[in-house]
Amino acid sequence: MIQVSVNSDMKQVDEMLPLSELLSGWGFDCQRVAVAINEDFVPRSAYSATRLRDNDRVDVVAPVQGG
Amino acid sequence: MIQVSVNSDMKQVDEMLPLSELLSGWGFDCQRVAVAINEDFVPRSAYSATRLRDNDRVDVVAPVQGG
Amino acid sequence: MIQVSVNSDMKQVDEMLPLSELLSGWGFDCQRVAVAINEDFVPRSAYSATRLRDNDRVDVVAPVQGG
Amino acid sequence: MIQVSVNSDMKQVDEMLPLSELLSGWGFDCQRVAVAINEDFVPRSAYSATRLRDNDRVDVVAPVQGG
Amino acid sequence: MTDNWTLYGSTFNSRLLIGSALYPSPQVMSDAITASGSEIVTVSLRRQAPEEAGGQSLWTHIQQLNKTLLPNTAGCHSVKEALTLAQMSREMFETDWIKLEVIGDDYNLQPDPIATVEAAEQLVKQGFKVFPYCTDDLVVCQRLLSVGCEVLMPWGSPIGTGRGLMNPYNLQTIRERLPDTPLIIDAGIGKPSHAVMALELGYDGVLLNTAVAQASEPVLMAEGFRHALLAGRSAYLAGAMPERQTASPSTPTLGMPFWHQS
Amino acid sequence: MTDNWTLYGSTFNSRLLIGSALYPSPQVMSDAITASGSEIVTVSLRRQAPEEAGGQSLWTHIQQLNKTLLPNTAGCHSVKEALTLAQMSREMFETDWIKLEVIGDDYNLQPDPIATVEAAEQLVKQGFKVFPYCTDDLVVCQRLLSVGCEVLMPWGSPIGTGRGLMNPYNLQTIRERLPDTPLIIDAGIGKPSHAVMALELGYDGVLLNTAVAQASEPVLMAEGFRHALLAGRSAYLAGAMPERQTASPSTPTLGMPFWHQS
Amino acid sequence: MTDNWTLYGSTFNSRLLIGSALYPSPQVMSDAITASGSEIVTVSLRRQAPEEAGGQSLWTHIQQLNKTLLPNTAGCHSVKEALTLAQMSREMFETDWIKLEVIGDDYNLQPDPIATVEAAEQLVKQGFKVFPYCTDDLVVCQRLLSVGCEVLMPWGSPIGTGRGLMNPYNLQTIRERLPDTPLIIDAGIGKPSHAVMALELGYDGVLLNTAVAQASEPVLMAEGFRHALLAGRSAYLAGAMPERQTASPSTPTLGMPFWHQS
Amino acid sequence: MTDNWTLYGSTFNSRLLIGSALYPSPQVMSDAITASGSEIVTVSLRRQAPEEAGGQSLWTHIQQLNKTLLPNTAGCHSVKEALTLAQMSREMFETDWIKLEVIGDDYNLQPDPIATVEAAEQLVKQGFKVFPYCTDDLVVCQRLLSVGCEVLMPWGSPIGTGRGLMNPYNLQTIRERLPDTPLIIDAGIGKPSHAVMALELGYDGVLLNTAVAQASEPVLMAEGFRHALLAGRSAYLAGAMPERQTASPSTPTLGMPFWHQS
Repeated sequence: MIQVSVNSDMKQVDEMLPLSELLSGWGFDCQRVAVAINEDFVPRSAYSATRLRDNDRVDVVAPVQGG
Repeated sequence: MIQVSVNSDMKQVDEMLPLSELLSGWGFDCQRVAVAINEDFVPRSAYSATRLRDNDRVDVVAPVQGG
Repeated sequence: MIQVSVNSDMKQVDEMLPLSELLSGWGFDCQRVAVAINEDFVPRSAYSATRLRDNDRVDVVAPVQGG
Repeated sequence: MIQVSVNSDMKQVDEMLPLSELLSGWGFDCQRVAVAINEDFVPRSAYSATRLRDNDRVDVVAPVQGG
Repeated sequence: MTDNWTLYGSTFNSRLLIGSALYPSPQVMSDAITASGSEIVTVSLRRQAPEEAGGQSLWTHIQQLNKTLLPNTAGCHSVKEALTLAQMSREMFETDWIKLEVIGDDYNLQPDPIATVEAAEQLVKQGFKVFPYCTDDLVVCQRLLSVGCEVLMPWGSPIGTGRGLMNPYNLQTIRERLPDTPLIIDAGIGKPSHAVMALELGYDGVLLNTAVAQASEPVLMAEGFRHALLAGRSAYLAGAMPERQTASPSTPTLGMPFWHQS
Repeated sequence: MTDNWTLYGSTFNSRLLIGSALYPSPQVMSDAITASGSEIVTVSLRRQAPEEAGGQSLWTHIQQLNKTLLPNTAGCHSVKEALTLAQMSREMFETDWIKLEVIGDDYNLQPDPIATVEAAEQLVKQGFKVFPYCTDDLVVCQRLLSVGCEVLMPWGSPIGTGRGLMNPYNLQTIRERLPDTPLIIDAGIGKPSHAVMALELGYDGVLLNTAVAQASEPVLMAEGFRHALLAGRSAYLAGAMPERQTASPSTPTLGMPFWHQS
Repeated sequence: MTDNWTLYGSTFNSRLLIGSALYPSPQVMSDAITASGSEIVTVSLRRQAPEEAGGQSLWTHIQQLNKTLLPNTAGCHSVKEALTLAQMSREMFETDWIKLEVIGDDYNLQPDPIATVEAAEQLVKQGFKVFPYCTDDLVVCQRLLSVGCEVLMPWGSPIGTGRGLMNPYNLQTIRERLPDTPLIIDAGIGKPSHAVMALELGYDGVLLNTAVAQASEPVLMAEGFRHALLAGRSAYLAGAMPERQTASPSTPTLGMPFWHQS
Repeated sequence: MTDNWTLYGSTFNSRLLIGSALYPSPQVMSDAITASGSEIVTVSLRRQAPEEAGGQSLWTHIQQLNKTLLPNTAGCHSVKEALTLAQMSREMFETDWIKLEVIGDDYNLQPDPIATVEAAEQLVKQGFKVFPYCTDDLVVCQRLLSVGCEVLMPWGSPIGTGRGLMNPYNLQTIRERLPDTPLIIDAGIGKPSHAVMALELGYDGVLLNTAVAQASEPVLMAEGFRHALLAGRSAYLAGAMPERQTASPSTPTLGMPFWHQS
């Protein structure tokens, strides 16, 4: 188990699981969010091949109003 | 004969003639002009009863563009 | 006795007394004030010959700051 | 002999002569001007050790009014 | 949005009053006035040489527009001249509406406040419905109301300068102090933005002529002013945001990514 | 008058770009955007809590408007943040358009001119079509063009202040020096008159949000801005009269009655 | 630079007329008036309660300054009130100078143009030297001259607002049309820059009170205004450069180094 | 009032920095600079033809004034040019002060914000005391401080236009955000009132040239600016009254005569 921050919340995760499974596990709909790890963009196509490392900072964003 | 000014032009006129005849004589269409004598308004209805006096100043105006 | 207003205060006064005595009586220094009765100016020279009438409105003013 | 531009004037000079002599030769008072060669500043102390090369661009400036 | 207004008992939809002078041609005048959407057109009276038909042809164009006419007393310098010209206008144009102008100075063509009040008083007594051209002087405006004017037309800036609203503070004061009087900015409007500002201030309408007639393309400019009056009126009714001293973001700051407790 | 304009190869009729934030409700937002006539709506990305559906509902409303989306990088303070958020936006909104904002100061929320140029350069290399939010600095505008921006969005005044065009001189200079670049005033617009002024200056469009969303009646204000952009554009194309120093009459002076040689 | 000016035959060096009201204390008033360099001080008359000595003490301070006094009719709302108060002032202050104020509206405290002209006419007939407080209306100014005023005092903006010169265009028009009349800006001056602008426009002097009396440090502000009037007057006499549309370098461009034919 | 200020460790009394160009004659230049009270004079370097003595004579006049010299890099368009000209100036004028100008556009002669920051950084490393000519961009100002500038010189408006303070809002923002940095308005000042406004905003000084040199009477205008800077500084220190929306009387209303209960 490693520790990562997801939108600034600390979470324990299994470093073996791919990002795609982690996102679903956290309750995100992969088609409706975009992701960055440590401020680097991660394209949706790479979720299944991406694995987190200890202390990774994950941002999961969705569309909102803007000016 | 008396002398009057019509729109600043000097004219000799017969003091016996009513304003209505004078206007026609000068070529004005009474229905299409308004008249003042010595800066006093003369209504159309009074033309036939109005006679000029020597040195009267007559203004005959018609509609134009305005701002 | 008649009733007059002095700077909006009601006062009973003896109609026989001249304005000069009334002013002193009210505690004004004639050299340091100017007077109007019923909104008419009363020059200082006329105080001794001026007598009030019933319901006269007397203004007694002195110098103040101004803009 | 080489060719250099001095304040945009083309001049033929002897490449053996130091800058100090060239400046005097051109009529400049070394104490009253500052010099750049090919847009690089040349301090006064270096004039005697500085020699020009073919096609060098020399700027010789003096104080003027400024805003 | 239907949003009518009333001048001396007559109701109008367009808030633009437009002049009929200074156009490159009678046809352009007609097209521009039509494009402007204006329902009220200003006209005047001038001496006529019997033979001349020039004015006639323009006057024919104006009549064909079938708009409400507002005759003016432009060029009058005295109460007497204004009264007589108003009477001649009433007969000629068959209307008791009169745009009262009594010029006080030939350099800035401003109205003479004292003569204008005096003329307005007499015209009202004679049954005229007076539209006084006045400056942005609140006290003069109050006098004009007290002698019976039901509409006021303060200037934005001098006639034909196109300088817009020279003194918004005065104009706003008049609006605040006279909340129930129809107020029309007359003179000085040079661009649609000026008209929008007038209505944003709460003015009810705008009267102009040169800004359209002397534009490179009068008809297109007239259309611009038509939209300007709709824009300004909507802005006033919709209640603009207050001007703020410091910036504040529109996009939410909550949930901004890349931020982490260290 | 059909009068289209083109941004990165796409053609639009409305010259208003509008934001989707700060409205009293999603329904008011939809109605206001529709009333504004705008064809381009700005959106953003923020962190989402899995369960939350709030943003979702608003996002649904935005999608239903079926407008061209312009995602922004609002809130980013560094080149790196802006680049990453732009990439996430491209995937999420399936568009290579990006409104680039790199904030340089949290007090006036102004763009950082140096970081904005740097971010724009990299985004262009990555295939983005960049709409840079910048100040009214001509040289920064020239740099943005030189790195590949084809549209510029100088501010009128700081975001959310509603102060309008703080520096018309600078804005006019930019217009004159960059005659062929689409120029959009972004930020600071508070009233329709501000938008009209921008287009009268020759600007091609206006981007705003707070002025509509925070009006007392957003839908009516949106309609006001719709007319404002038509008014301003017509004024620009029609060629306004020059401002004059001295008055000149509109009604003819020739033939003025009551005048007599003495 | 000695540069005197003349008001009703009396010559002065300072172009500042200053009020004696609203200071934190009589001592501060005396010090501020002295620091201002002003030679003319405005005063007024109010009802006195016999016993009271308050006004007395301030009045004593004013007398000790040994300045030329300019009594006002502040607060008067009718011609009659103004005439009577003027007569009382003449007796009390032993001067035929009078600052004529006939207020027309209690909200903006503006002069009533019609009543002011009427009162001025009668006061002149009674031998007063009238300093009329008026608005920036050229025609009213001309009327005041025609009834015998030899000095005019148009407002900059309403009393006590400190808004400066609301309508420079009108003020400039008055200056150009009345080149030989001493013109003093009265009311609305809030900062030294406002006074400088007035004199740069060609105005001969400035009358103010609140701007000094209500400053955090009245004495220092008074000194600021003393310099402001000297600055503005010098600027007017020295003839300022014309404002230019485009930049032009001050440092010579000829002989710029590093430039080479390629 | 003694009120000194400090620039890079040197203390001065006058808040005016003045240029030495564009005067009708060397003598007028000397007299004007003396009359201005300025202690700091800007100078430059240009190519010299050996024989010419013209510049020489002017330079002699400048030296005789015995003022602190501030050499500029006017006319430089690149970092490299500015660095070299600064080095030449340091040797020639024996000062490490340099007014840094890197022009970004030949039309408005504005500084190139990016090149100016880069040049400033290198000059500071070489031991120069940099006075950067910059626009009114807060973020660029912050960058200049971060690379080691201890004084900032934002423009009022483009060089030689005399348009004064184009964007008071931006200038005020810079003052508020950088309370401890000496701020000098450089360029655009056309009249003394502009200089007073700059100091009223809290700016520490003003640098100008054309406004004095191109006045009809430069020496008298210089004296006007001397007073202007004293006026503006006093106004700032004295704390001006707040601007008010509505009028309030200066003369007491209490005790107004002629008022009676009915």
